[in-house]
Amino acid sequence: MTPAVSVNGLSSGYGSVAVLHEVDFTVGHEIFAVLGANGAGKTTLLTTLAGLLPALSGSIAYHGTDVTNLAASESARLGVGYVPQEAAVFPDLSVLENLTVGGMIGTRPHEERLDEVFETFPDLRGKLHLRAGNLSGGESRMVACGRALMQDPTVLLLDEPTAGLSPLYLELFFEKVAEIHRTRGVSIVLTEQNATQALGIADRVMVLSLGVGSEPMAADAVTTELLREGYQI
Amino acid sequence: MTGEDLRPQILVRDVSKSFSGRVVVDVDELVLGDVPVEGLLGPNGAGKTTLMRLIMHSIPLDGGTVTLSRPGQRDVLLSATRTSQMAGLGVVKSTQVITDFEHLTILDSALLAVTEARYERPFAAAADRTVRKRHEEEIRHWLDYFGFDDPLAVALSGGDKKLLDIVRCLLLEPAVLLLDEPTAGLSEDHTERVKAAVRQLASRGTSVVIVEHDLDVIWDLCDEVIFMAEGKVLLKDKPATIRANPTVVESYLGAGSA
Amino acid sequence: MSFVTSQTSEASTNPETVVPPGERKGWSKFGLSPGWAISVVVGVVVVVLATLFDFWATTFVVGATENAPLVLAAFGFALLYRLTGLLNVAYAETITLGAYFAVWMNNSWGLGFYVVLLPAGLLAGVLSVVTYLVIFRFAKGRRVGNLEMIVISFGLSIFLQHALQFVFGYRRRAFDIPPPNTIEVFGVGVSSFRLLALASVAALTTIVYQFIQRTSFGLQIRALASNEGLAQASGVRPLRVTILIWFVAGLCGGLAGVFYGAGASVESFLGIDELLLILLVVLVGGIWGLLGVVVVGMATGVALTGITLEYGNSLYAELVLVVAFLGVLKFRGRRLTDGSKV
Amino acid sequence: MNLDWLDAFLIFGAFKVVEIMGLGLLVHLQLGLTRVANFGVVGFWGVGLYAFGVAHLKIDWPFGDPYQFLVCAAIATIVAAAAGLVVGWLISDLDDDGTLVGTLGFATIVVILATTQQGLTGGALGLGGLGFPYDFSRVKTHEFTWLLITAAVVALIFAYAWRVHRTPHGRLLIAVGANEALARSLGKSATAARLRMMMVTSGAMGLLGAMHGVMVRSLEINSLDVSVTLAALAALILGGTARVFGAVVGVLLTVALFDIVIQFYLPIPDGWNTQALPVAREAVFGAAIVLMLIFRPQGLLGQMRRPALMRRLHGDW
Repeated sequence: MTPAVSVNGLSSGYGSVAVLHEVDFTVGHEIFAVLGANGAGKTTLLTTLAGLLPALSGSIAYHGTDVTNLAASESARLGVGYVPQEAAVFPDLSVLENLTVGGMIGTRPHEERLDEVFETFPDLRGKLHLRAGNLSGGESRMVACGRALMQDPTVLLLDEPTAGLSPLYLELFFEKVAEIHRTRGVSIVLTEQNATQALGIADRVMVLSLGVGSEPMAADAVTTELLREGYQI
Repeated sequence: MTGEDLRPQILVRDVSKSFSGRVVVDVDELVLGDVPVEGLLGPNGAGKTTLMRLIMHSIPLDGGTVTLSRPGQRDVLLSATRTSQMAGLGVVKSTQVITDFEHLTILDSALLAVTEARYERPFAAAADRTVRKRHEEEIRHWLDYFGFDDPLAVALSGGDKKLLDIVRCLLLEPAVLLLDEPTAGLSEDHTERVKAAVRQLASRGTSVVIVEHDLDVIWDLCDEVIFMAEGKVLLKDKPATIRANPTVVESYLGAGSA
Repeated sequence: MSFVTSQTSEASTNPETVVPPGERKGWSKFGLSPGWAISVVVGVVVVVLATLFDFWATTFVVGATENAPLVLAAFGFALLYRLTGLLNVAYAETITLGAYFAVWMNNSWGLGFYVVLLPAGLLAGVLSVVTYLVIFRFAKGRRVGNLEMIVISFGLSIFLQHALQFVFGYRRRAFDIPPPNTIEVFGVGVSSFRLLALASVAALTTIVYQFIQRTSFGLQIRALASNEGLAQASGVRPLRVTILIWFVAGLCGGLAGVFYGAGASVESFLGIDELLLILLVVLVGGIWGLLGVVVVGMATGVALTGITLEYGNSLYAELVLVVAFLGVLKFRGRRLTDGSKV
Repeated sequence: MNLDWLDAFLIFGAFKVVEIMGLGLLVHLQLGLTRVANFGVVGFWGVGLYAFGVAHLKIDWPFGDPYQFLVCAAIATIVAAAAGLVVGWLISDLDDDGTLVGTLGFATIVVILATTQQGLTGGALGLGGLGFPYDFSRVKTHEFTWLLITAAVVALIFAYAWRVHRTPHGRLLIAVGANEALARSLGKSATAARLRMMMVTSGAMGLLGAMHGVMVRSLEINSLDVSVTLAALAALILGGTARVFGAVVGVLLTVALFDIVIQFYLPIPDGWNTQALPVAREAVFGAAIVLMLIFRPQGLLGQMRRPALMRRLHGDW
């Protein structure tokens, strides 16, 4: 079976300066966590995977289709949902409009998809006409995830889904991520600094350290020593 | 200048900053500069870079004060001072993103940093040589130190631009130097040179504050580390102590890792 | 690349700096919630003043009808500016072209004013899209910087102003339409034709506004304007939406041009003569969103008429308004945001 | 002086070339070095022209020429420099869009004031009575001498621009234009640098306006046309905004080509001179700006050659 995501020798960065150095990994039908401290290149990796940042070298493929340097809108149409860490909603649009933007691609009825999003995030139902820019951090993260789910993605890219969230939301969010994977059969790539939580739901893990990726390994094989080395703590 | 009391210091008091409702920095009281080199450490969103920008007043404060105190001189309220006047007071910051002046050569950049305002007036005609004569020695020293072979060319690589940024900061002879990721993207050799330069500067009385993603640089270089999380200063201690602190480890790796 | 500083090229490739709404060009608000209340209050004040005093009645009626095209032109310009961030000086020639097309169809084929109105607007819209595809999109692909983009639009504007004279002739042209009836509003006589211009402008701004607020395409436009990177990652294809917005903006500009031309005569500097006022209305009104552009545009029209009536010289009115707008721009306008990067 | 060989129109053509060259050099300092796009060049030039004309005609000076000229030209320069200061302050913390509107707005204000203040300026009718600050008895000699004097002034402007590239002032302007935030963090006041530059360049634009007033010997509202701005901008962009010689080369290829070569040496049908040619000229200038900025944004002469210059200045480093 072709892997959902395969990344080969991917280097990426801003201008001509590489932040990410020749990263390799493949993601099957699983939750794949990319761990690392700040500055390790996690956000750069996901922005490149989403097609919003051109790769300096290497390749990216989704389900065997090469998408290296394909426009982000086309990757999205191939089934890639992306939830950035910051600016993950359209602040000027209402919650409903945010979700609607996500539901513009694909053929399944809009209402059906909306109902499924409300099943996952029931809190959103009562806030449909609020301006997304006025939501709290946790709510706006739900809107962001909901928008991506409206796309009916086969691969979901989550950039630090819990950064800046209160501990209560943090637990909830990791549960939701696991639930989305389980019920929708979506392959998930998520980046996370908080290793313990991520290890709890991830199948496999890669540790990024100053732009260099470790060999991907099973989540239960990760030791604290390994992490501390990767995080330089 | 000897004794820790006589170092230039920056006092941050009740400083807060929010971006669209989210509190990014909220520091009750923080003294920077009581040891030669201090590190600012913290997970994503801790507010390190924002705090540095607030000190430089390149973004407005929501509230609070930042004061500069230098031995033998009057205190200055930095939070009421323009960014362009900071360098004159001896408060200098390196930039996080790689940035340079397009068109200007390496030597230009160095000369720009050292030129006094009176030589920069429209009709100060014969000043270029004068400026060079006054500052040639120090410019030569730092350019040679970082291995710039051809100062008459424009810096091309990201690494050269990064080093040039540091050279400009050093040439300003800062009292307080804020370094935001000074070694990101540099070779090992250059990283060592930057570290050595920082040590040398600190030993001559400059207070250095450093943010760096390569934590080995922090552990190696700093006399004290300030640990921030979610905009607040949580700990301030020796590097080894910080490194072993369960709160620090947990904030990076998650609960239960320590 | 040559004109792009290393810092801006950094920003343009770094999605983290592109995406945050605060960093985007254009204004932060597109909504109108507090705007409605203010509009209602203003409306009531206008009606009361117009009923009680002759001077105000004349000012409001003449100001609103005579300067209705300004509102429409500013509205179209604002749409484009909001989405693309480009201050397109050559928008002036979209206005001129609308007027030229209409007057040409009217003069050559004897078609009535209301018959040529829409085709002229559509043609102007198409030409607006052509300038985008041929000039601005191409220039963007060659990584031309923002300042150079403005200068390009200035050059294009000058080029069109003069090249059009070779196409449509050097002399002024006028519509060949029967003299309009005069209708009394608040005791002030207005030509039926100007009243219709006002009505059309009101209808058009409403339609376009509703199109942007209610339709799926409109949502894509707003998504792209709100957070470009995220819109693309959600599957919004920027090219289609951008072409659409250039078309709609061109349509508004072209129709405004037809009304401008019918109010006076048509010549190749018709658009550029109005541009400064349009720019000021867009930049200042834009502080309060799209509705702000409409309200400030209306207010500008009324103020122009009022000051002209009072002092007997329309140039004084323009002078006062330009100075006032520049003052507002200085103290309320958008500032350089790159100070926060160091 | 026997000037029979010289056509009077040719003198005027050459004067235009020299004048636009001067403006182009000043725009080079604004746009090429400091990256301030001035779309209201005609405003600063026009303020000088009108200040000179009004001072010359409406004030009863106790002394005659050449002192009267010198004093009035100084007034024109000072007024234009003050205008530069005000506009510079207005646009100092606005972005490129604000700069466009600010400079364009200023030019419009100048035109409006020149039109409405009829008592001073003659309004739309204009005002005659200006003259050359010397008397050689023949008009052609007068004009030719004035051309030479203006050329000398423009040569001085050139020398200044050339010098600026070699001083810390020029370095500061380039730095502010390229990266204002970084310049600030090095302790440079970007606003002060820009204001000083605007003051000097606008003052010189005003002086050129005054010199224009002497040449045409009258104030005419039609001369305050965007074509002044266009010619300076098009020439500079064609030649190369970042190079001192950019304006020189550019003006030779634009204004000199149209106003001298085509007008005098090409066999064009009668009547074209009055309508088709001026219109085509502006259209070509506009197109030149568009095409150059898309295909060769650095202009014919290319990029600023800072490393080469530094080698010449500091080759012994």
